[in-house]
Parts: sequence; structure tokens; C-alpha cells
Amino acid sequence: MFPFNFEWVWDLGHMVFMGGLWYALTIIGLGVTYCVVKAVKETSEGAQDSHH
Amino acid sequence: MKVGRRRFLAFGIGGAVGTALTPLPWKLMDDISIWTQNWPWTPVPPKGVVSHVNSVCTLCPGRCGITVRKVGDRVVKIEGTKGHPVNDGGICLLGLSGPQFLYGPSRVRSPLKRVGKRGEGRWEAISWEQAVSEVAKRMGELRAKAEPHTVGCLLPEDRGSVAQLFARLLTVYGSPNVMRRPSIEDTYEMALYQTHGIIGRPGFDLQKTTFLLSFGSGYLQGWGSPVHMFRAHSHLLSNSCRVVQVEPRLSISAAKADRWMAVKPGTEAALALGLCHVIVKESLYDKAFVDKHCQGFDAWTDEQGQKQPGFKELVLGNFTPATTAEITGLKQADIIELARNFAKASRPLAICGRGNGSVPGTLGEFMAVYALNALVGSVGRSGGVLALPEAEYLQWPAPEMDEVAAKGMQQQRLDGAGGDKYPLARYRTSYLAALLKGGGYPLKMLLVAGENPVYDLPGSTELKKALADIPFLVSFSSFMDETAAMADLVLPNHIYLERLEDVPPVFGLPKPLLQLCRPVTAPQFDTRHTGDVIIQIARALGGGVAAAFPWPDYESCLKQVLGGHFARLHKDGYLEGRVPELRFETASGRFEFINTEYKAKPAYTPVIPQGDKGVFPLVLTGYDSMRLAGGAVADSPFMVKSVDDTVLKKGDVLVEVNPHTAGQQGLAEGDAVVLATPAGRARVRVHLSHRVPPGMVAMPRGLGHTAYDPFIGGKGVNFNELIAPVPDPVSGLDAAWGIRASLTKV
Amino acid sequence: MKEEHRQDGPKKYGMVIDLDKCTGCGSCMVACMSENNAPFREDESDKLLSVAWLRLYKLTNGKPYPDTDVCYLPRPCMHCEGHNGHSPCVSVCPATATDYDSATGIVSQIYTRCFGCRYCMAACPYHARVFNWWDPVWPDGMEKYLNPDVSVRMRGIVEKCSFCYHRLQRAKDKAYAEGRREIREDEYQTACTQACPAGAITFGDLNNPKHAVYKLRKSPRAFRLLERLGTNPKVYYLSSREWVRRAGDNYLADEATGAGKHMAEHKG
Amino acid sequence: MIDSALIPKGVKRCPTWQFALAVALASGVLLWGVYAMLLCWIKGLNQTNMNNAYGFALWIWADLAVIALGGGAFFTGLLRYVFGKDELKHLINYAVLIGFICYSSAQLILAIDVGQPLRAWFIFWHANVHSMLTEVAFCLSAYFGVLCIEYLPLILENRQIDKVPFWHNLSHNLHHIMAVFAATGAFLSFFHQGSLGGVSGVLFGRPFSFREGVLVWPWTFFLFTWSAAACGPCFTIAITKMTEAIAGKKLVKDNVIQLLAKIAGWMLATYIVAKIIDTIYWATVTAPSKGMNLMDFYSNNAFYGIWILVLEIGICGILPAAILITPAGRKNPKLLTTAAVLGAVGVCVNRWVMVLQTLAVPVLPFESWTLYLPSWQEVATTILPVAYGVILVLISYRYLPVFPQEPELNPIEQ
Repeated sequence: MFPFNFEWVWDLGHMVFMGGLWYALTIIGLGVTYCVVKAVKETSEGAQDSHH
Repeated sequence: MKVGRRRFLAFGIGGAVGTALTPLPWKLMDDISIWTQNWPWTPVPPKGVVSHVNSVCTLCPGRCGITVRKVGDRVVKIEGTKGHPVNDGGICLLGLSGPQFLYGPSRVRSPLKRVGKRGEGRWEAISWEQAVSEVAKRMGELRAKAEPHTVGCLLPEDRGSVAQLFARLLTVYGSPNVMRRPSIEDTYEMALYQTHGIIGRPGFDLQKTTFLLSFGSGYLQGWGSPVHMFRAHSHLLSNSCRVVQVEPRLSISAAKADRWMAVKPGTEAALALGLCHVIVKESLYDKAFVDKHCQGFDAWTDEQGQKQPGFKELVLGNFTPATTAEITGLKQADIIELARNFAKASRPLAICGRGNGSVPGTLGEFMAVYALNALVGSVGRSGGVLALPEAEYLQWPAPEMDEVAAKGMQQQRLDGAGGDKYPLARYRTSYLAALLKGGGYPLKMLLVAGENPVYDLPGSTELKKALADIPFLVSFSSFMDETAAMADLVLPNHIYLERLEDVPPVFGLPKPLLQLCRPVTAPQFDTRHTGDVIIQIARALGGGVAAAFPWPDYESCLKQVLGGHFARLHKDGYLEGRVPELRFETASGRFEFINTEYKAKPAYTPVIPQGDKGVFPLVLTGYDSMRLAGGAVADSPFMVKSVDDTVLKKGDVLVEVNPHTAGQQGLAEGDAVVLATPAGRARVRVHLSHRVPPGMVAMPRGLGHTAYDPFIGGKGVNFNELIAPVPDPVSGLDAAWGIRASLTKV
Repeated sequence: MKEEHRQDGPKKYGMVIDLDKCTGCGSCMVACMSENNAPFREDESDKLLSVAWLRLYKLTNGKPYPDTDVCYLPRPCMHCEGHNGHSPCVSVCPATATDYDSATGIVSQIYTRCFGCRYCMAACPYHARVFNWWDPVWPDGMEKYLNPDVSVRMRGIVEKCSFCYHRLQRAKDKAYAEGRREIREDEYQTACTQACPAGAITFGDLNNPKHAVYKLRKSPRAFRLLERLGTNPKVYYLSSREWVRRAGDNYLADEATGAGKHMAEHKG
Repeated sequence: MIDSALIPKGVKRCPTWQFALAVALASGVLLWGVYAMLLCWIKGLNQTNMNNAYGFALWIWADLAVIALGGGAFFTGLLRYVFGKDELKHLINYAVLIGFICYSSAQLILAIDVGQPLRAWFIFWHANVHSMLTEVAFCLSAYFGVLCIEYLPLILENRQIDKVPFWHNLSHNLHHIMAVFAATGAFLSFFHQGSLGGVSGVLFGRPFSFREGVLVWPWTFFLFTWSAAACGPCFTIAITKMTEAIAGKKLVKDNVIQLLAKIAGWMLATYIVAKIIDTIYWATVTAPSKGMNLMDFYSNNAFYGIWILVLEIGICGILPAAILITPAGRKNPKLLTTAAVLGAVGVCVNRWVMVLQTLAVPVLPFESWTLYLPSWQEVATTILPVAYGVILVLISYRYLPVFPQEPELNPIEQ
């Protein structure tokens, strides 16, 4: 799954498949990080009630 | 309270996240996967220096040359020796199983003395000294009572130094009761003597044959030297030679033949004579050969001045294509065509002896096939049947019998062979069960070496009962087989991979071949060479018996009796003799269609299967398969593993039944049934098969072991428990091709 | 395809099994088991649970007595080439535990990599792949005969015939030690080929005109199993009996035996 | 009630003892499954009735089936967040919960099914990108992550947890960008649902399941995605109806159900047309090119008779599709539930034949059909996730605001 695994070949299959996968994982990872960081920030600012 | 719980939760989650961020879980995951790749309970075979040792496989009478691959001192694989005259690199599954036998769980690990009831399986391990002295004591007692002839000895064969050491022991001790495993060799020896006047066995020159006609011989099922026969068959195919199989069941030999002649069971001899009829009638026979070398083709006048009908009259009068077709169930046209093709082939050869050759058969049939070969000139010719005189390669110093021995030796043999009733027979071992119960005298001691009669002889249920009454039973088996399990003493021999021994010539080969079996590894257990044990018993007996055994051990004995052969055998592993010249030693000095002395002649002697047709509407017959060892050596775990699920399913053997017959009996595939015969009954399952004719039930030989280990034993039924011997009236040998049977659904 | 053979070109090891000679004796199976450390259990009568790389099938022509005919067919792994090495099993393995070696044509199986998903077994129409349902256990002392050239497989993984790949390794090592670049035909033979008492199995490089298999596979008696699926197997069979050749593949009622033979052959 | 502090505001829940009893009953079944699971892990897969002909069996079917049924989560999410079908927000929580249960179950079953679970992660580490199963593994795991993210806000909305500012904020933020996750989830689902179809579709050694296709994807790839999108919502509706029946009250408004039913109906209708075309092409072109007739796949035994094709396409395909796309049909509560159940059964039958019948049909002409019955260990481990799902639903329903319309539909009389 990583370029340093010995099965890895820089061919179309790997680029498309792993490209798609890492793209999706990145979006998910960034999304979650964004939410957590924002929540931490909001919590420290005491902004709990502003949402409702 | 709440704060505490929340903190605890936070601590837990924090801890988990923190641990996940360390390399620990990843390292652990990796370590665990490495552990799964090297589970400590999965063996890792140690490496070592690879070496190859050549020897001979003596697991069956085929005697292939083997090359044993060793790693360090471990035997890891057995392969066929390239260029060997028997098998040229090929090997069968029994031969391949050697390492499983060598290290197998059924090996007897030391001399054992029975402590429980007979057959109970409770043993005491004893020393070799004690073992030898117990046998000698018993034998000494019987000899003191002037009953040496009540000691019997059962062997797989009578050739070879160990068999002859046994024979020598019994001779100087005073018993004529040396017995040999029954086989077609008994009948072949007899037929050879009747036609050629030669004591010996036939050889078949299959490499040069152009047309092989087999009368029920399982040439691909263990007949003769199995791998040699396989090679020969492939050779015939490659050279576009014809192979015709005459047999009621579509065996693999029949399936591989160019033509399968599905005769009615037991009528092969009639077909042989029917073919002779056509060949004689159409003058297709080899006139030059018949005129020059044969006696008894035409009518002749014997020494008493009696007019004797010739073979010509015999076949012309009785075996017209119409009659033959009637008897055999074949078409007249097919019989005539076969006869013509056979006679016109350049080097045709006919062979007989059913299946793998464990049932001797009728003398008339063997002589009929001999006559067929003689008619086409295939006797003593390349590509034909050759006469190999007994190879007297072992030079024994003449034994001296004392008075007790001489008296004992004059006793009639227990099996009656060579007596008034069956003068032609040398051994009638098939009848052991009946002989032990109602023979001329009781047997008080039986030595069994290299043979497993409780499993291997027909009527084994009866035999087991009869053997239980023998006061002292000694087995020399390397394995805890059915006979050893019943013995009073087990004196385990080394197995072939651990011992030095001469290997006498192989049956069926066109040239005599003498071989030497050499130890490829040190004995694994506290076993002892049977040759050594015989010498030790003789010495312990003392007196005249001991004097006949002057050797300190078996090896020096072997070297002495092999004489000049030993060095060459030791160097090359085998010694090939020459193809024998055409020669006849009959009274007429010719090939005798009808023996002038004994009047034995080619004949179709119907052998009626035992049993009442009303009670037993079907006929049971056995068949042989290379995947099952039917003889004294059991199957290996690998062999059992290789058996089809249409032959063995869980613990049940499947018997072949024609769908037509099954339909009549209301039986379906896989049905459990009781198979009953006059000799016994057993639970089996039904396998519907068009390979057998309606009315026939076919069962594989080689299953149903009750001893050994769970990998071999407890699977199916032993065919020998369901069959009983039927004597050929002329030879007295067992000629049973089947037995009446019934199937009852359970 | 070019007829001349380059010595350093890729090999394509394959097998030709003469069913006219094969007697179904089972020696190939046992030779394989002995060579490749196959385990055994007390009851091996359920063939679908048995660890055997080579299985013997019994074919029948389905006719009643006495027109019946039977023929045995040994089935090792076919080492399918498929289309450009796209064998049915290799491409489905999720963990790259099985591989098509284009230098030898051998489909390998890495036991320590396989985690036992069995997708390859579902993919193989020949049932050439078997799973280790049990831990391999030898009776005490019997593990002494195990061959150190072949690793014993653990429970929970798939295994199959390797064309005795370790023998190729051994032959290559020997040739290398003797300063040879090429190995001789007889130096690399599978255990089943070597053992076959009928000499029914021939093994060698299908690309090499000097090897026996090269000619044999072009015999009019030759056929392969399930060629029409496009598996492009490297095990050829020979039979002079039409019904046997027809049993090697699926045919619609109106199709002649051998339909699609050439389709599969020249695709790759 | 001792747990009343945890129960959402404005809803009524059964007494604690009833709840505890239900959980205990389900736990009993769960423990039975866990025992069977441990047997499989410790003693190995010899505990099953699988064999070398049936390398895939009940478990793989269960996997494929639950993932198809769990397809309601991604499809509802897609409709709600990406296509803006706002009404579905009243059902999305439950769809996500069902999806979460299905996907976690699938992973558990896979962990039992593989022969070497301790190194099952090789599927990721030593990934073979050409294998459909690799694609399944990656997308399935990633999508399970998405489901966790989608389920998380619901947990955080528990009355007590929501009081903590951080969780409250996090929940809010997650809601805020849920469309991103839903879209990613839909992308991942498209591929793993498809790849599950590809698992059998690419088997060119198995003429029963092999299909031609486009690029690397056989037609089954698209059929599986489509059928999951069609039948997943059917399952969501069926389970919702079942929950309502057990709870004894209405939890979701009819217009929400009707909308989802209509969409599912059209999905199912279009799917079944595609499936029929696929079947005809396969039966008349693909299979005959391999020398096989349609009836070669459906004869010899009663178990895999042609009835199974009729069941899958007719009774569980055309019939429910017809009910759901006609307003009169889907407005009839009984017919609606029947159609939803049939749709769910249909996808299960489809997955069954694609896994089990694929292996049952002999390919070598001299082999015969092999039939299979699962061992109790296989059945128990397959029921295990059902028990686990029941427990999770019980807990979630009791403590989390799964059905936003519940207080409105069932006002509590003070």
C-alpha cells in the first residue's frame, strides 16, 4: 500500500487505485482533523451556545 | 463521582490514542504475524548433507531398484533407480511409501511377549536373549517329544537366503512344514514343469512382444513385477502393439487395452482353447515350431501302449467358436477375429493368472494358455514366454539330519502337497484354515516371517479362529500386523531399508536377476535381522541343529553362500543373467501339450463359486488396485489417502454393483448393505458401476486391516474374510475367482 | 510465434500427460505427497478436505456394460498463463501471495504471505488449490522423513502444486556452481514425472524445441482442460479416445470436440 | 427509571427491566456466537462445513448480503447530503446506524472467515491492486471509518454527552461538513459495492458468475452497486417498519418513508431491467461461448433449480419494483412493507447465487455438483452480528435521538 512495499510498481493500476484511495483517505482525515481542531478552538473560546 | 468517571474515561481514551501513536501496537501486530508464519507446532525439517543410496525395494515381489534420498541420516524420499532392469526410474506408490513404513507408528520397537489374552494387545518388552531362548526352549521341548514335524513355518517365498535358512532350520530340526504364500507362481511352476519338464518359472519377453493377450491378468494392477509391467505396457503402446484383455470386469488393465473382451467370469480357459480351435482349424499355427519342438499335438501312443488323443483333437472336438461363444458369452465373430489377429501377429504373447496373481488358478487354464503360446511359436522365442530354470545361486553346505530330524522329515506335509492326492503341488497354503482344524496332525508351533496370513489368506475369519488354537505362534514381523497381534512372541525384523539381504530373481522378467538389498539407514528400533535370529535359535537348540549353522552371524553366512556373487552384488547392486536357450526336459524332450507322464493337459475346468444360488443370488469377486497393497505389507497412510471416494468413504468400503442389479435389489448409490457370503458377512456400501456385469459384486482387495494404526486400520472390509478357497481338482491349488453372495440393505 | 528458441529467453515449463499410458495407479499423487511434505489424517476419504496437490479423476464414458470405458486423469496445477500471465487465481489474490513468474511460467504460492481468504480457490475451475483446514500433524517420529527443501504449511492457508519449484532451484544452483547458464532437460523434472511407473508424464520447457514436451503438445491427440475459458493452461493431455478428449471441456450438443482449441492457444 | 438521565428529552422509553431483559436475551445469542467464533479461531476452520470446493460459503454470502443491505446508509446519505433530499434527514440517523451495524458485522465475519486472521492485515500491506477483494477491503474499511464519523454525532447528541462543550462542538462541526463525508462515503461505497460484484464477475474460470464488462469492471460491478442502492433503502424501510412495530409507535413520518420508497422503487425497477438484460446476454452469449447452456447451471438438483432465478428476478425484483413505483402500491402500508422485505430478500438471493451457486456448478465436465450445508458454528457466527445489531439498536434507540420526529409524532402527556 506504500511505495516502499516491495510489491509496489509505478504502473497505471497502482496510480489509479492507490491514488483514489489515498485521495479519499486524505479527505476523510482532513475533514475529521478540521472538525476536531475547530471544536477544540471553539471550546476554549467558550462558544458553546452560539450554535443554537 | 461524575468527575471521577469522566476523568477515567478521558484517561482511558487518551491512553488508547497515546498507545496507538507509539510504535508498540504496530510492532506487536508485526510480531504476531511473524509468529503465525512460524508456529512452533508446525515442524521445520532440519537441513543436512544430501546423499543417495541405491538398494532394492522388497515391499512387493516386484523388486524395483530404488534410490533413497537422505538428508543427514534421515531418509526423506525414495525414487526409482534410473537404468535399473526392473523399473528404469519408475516407482509405484507402495515403493514411494518406504519412509512412512520406516518411521511409521506401527513398527514393532523391540521383541514382545504376550502377557494378555491372545490378540488382546497387551505386551511385555523383552530382551533378544530372552526371545531367542523362549523359541529355542519350545522347539527343544517338541523335539524332545519326537514331534518336530508339528512346527510349521510360513514364508512369503521359498527363494532367498532367509527363506532357505528357515527351511534349513526346519530340515535339521525335523519338520517338512515350510509353507509359502500362495500365488499364480504355484500354477506357473507346475505348468512349466508339465510342458517343459523344467523346474523354474516362466519369463515374459514383453519388450519384444507385438501382441499381448492377457487372460484376466491385472498387468496394470500388480501382476508380476508391477512397475516392470507398467513400463512394458507403455513400451507396447509407443510401438503401436496391440493389447487385448480378457476379463469379466472392466479393470484398469481392461480399460487401457486396445480391446476388452468381457467374458463370463471363470471362462478364460475356454476362450484360450476356443482360440486354439480357430488357429488349428484355419491352420494358422506355427507348423515348424509344432513339428520340431512339440509333443502331443496329434494323437500318440503312450508307454503303456494306450492310444492318447492329441491336443488337436481336444480343441477341434470341444471348442468350436459356437461352443466357446456359448461358454464365454462373447460373439463368435469376435473370437475368430481375435484368434486370427493373435496368430498373425509377428510376436504374440498370451499371459494368464487373474488380478495381481494372489490366487493360483487352475492348471488346465495355465496349460491352455501355454498351448496357445506354443501354437503360435511363442514359446522360448524372443517376444514370447521363456523358461527360467530355478537359479541355484546360493551354495549351501549339505545339512546333516539326525535321527529325530530324519523321522520328522518323513512325515506327510500338513497341507498334503506332493502327497497321493495332489502329487503335483508343492504348497497348498491357501487351505491353512481347514488344515489347522482337520489336518493330519495338530500344529503346535508356527513361525511366521514376512507374511501376514491372518489378513492375507482366503477364509481369514476361519483362519484367525484356527490360529488362536496353535499353542505357540511366533511372528517375525516388523509391523504390528494382524498375525503379529495374535502372536505369543514378536521378534521384529529390520525393515528392508535397514537390512542386508539377497533378493532372489523376480517373477516374470525375461532374464534371471539377482539383487542385493542394502541397509540405507541404521535400524531405528531394537529390531534384529531375522537371518541372525534363525542362526541364534539354531545355536540355542544345540546338537545337530546347531552344527548345521556354523556361521557367527547372518552377514558371514550370506557372504559364504553367495560366494563369488557377493562382491559383484555389493558393487553393482544387481546381477543380470542370460536369456535362457530353448530347451525341454520332458520325457519326450519336447514341449508337451499333454504331459506324457502325468497326463496333465490344457483344459477348461469350470470352478463353481461356493454357495447356494437361492440364498446367494449374486457373485462376489475381488479386484486389485495399485493404490491398495493386498499382500503381507499393508498400505501406507499416503496410499490410503490416495484411494478414491468411490472405493472408500469414511470407514466403509464401497463395492461395485451394476446399476441393473442394484435396481432389481432396490439399492441406490451409497446405500449401506450387508454383504454376505458362505464364508462371512460384512457391512459395505454400494457403488453403482457399469464396470461390472449384472449379477456381480466387485470388492477391492487390500482394505479392512484390523491391526496397524488408525491411518491404515479400521477402513473397510478385508476381502479375504468373505472368500474361501476352491481347489482345482488336478493341482489341488486354490482356483476360486469368486464366491456366491447376497446384498441386504441395512 | 517464432519457432527458434533463444537460450536465454523466458521458459515456459509445462507438462504433457499421456492418458493412454496413465493407469491411474496413484504413484504421482504419492510421489508428490512424499516430495512436498503433504500431511495426512486418519480419514482422508472426503477428497474435498484432503490436502493433495495432484488429484486423480476417474472419467467414464457413461455407457452400460460392456461398452463402458474408464480413463484416469491426473490433475496437477495447470499453471495457467491466461492472457499474458493473467491466470484465474493470480489476479484475484488480494495479498499478492500467488504470482505468475513470466520467466518460468510457474504460478507460485507464498505460504507465509497467504492469509487464507480462499478467493483463489473460488477462482480456480480445476480445484487445483487446497486449503489447510487442520494443523498438519505427524505421528511421533514420522516427521523425520520431511523434506527440508519444501516448507511444511501451517493451518489456515491455501497451497497448490508448485511444479516442484524447489527442484528448479536446486538444478539452477547446480548449473551455476558448474558455470553453466542453462539447465538440462533432465535436471529439472517434477517428482510426479520422475515417479510415474508408466512414463506417462513428460515435463519440460514448452518454448524449447529440444524438449520432449514441445513436440508432444502438438500431437493430434493433445488437448487441455477447459481451454474455452481462456485459462491457457500449461498442462496438456494426450488421448487417442475421442470421448476422453471431449470430456476435457464443455461443449454444446452441436459442437465438435476441440472447438475453441485454437482460440485459447494463440491468444497469449 | 435509574437511567432516565440518559434518555433523550421528549420521548418515552420502556422500563429498565424490560430493556435489560431484551439486552440479556440478545446477549445470550451473542455469547453463543462468540463461543462458535472462538472455536473457529482456536481450532481452525475445520469447524465449518466448508471444503476445497466451497472456499466461500455462508460467511462470504453473509458479508455480501449485509453490505448490500447496509447500502441504505450510503445511498440515503447521498440523497440527503449531496442531492439535497432534505426530508431524509429524519431517517438518515437510522440508516447510518443500520449501515454501521452491517459494516462492522461484515468485518467481524471476515475476521472469522480468513484462515490466518492474525495476519489478515496483509491484505492492506501487501495489497494486490488487481484484486477485487483488495478494493473491497480498502473501500470497506475506509467507508466504515466514514460510517463511524456519521454515527459519532448521534452518540454525541446523547443528553449527558452533549452537555460537554467539546463533544457538543465536535458534533456540530461534524454535522456541518457531513456532506463531504457523505460524498466520500458514496464514492467509496460505489467502489466496494461494485468490487463485491466484481469478486464473482471476474472469475473467468467460473462461467456461472463470469461477466464481460467495461475496462477492468465486469457488469456485475455495476449491478451490485445499483442493487445495493436499490435494496439497501428497502432494508432500511423494512427495519424501520419493524422497529415501529416493536416500539408500538410511529417513529418516522409517512412522507419520508414514501420518498425513500419511491426512489428505491425506481432504483429497483431500473436495476431489474439491467439485470434481466445481463441475464439474457449471459445465457445466450457468454455461457454458450464457454460451451454451457443456461440449464446446465440450473439442473441436477432441486436446491439450485431454475426457481431460484425466478425468485430473484421475478418475485424479489419485478414484483417489489412494481409495488414501489406505483403510488397506490407504496401507499398501502402492507404492500410497502412486503415490497421492502422482498427487495431485501432479493438482494440476499442474488448474493447467495453469486457466491454459493458459482461454486456449486461443476465446471470440469467430469466433476459433479457439490452441495453444502453450514455447520452450527457457521450459523452461530452468522447470527452473532444479528444479536449484536439488536443490542446496538436497543441501546441507540433508548439513549440517542435516533428518530428526530419521534417526540413530535408521540407527544408525551404531562
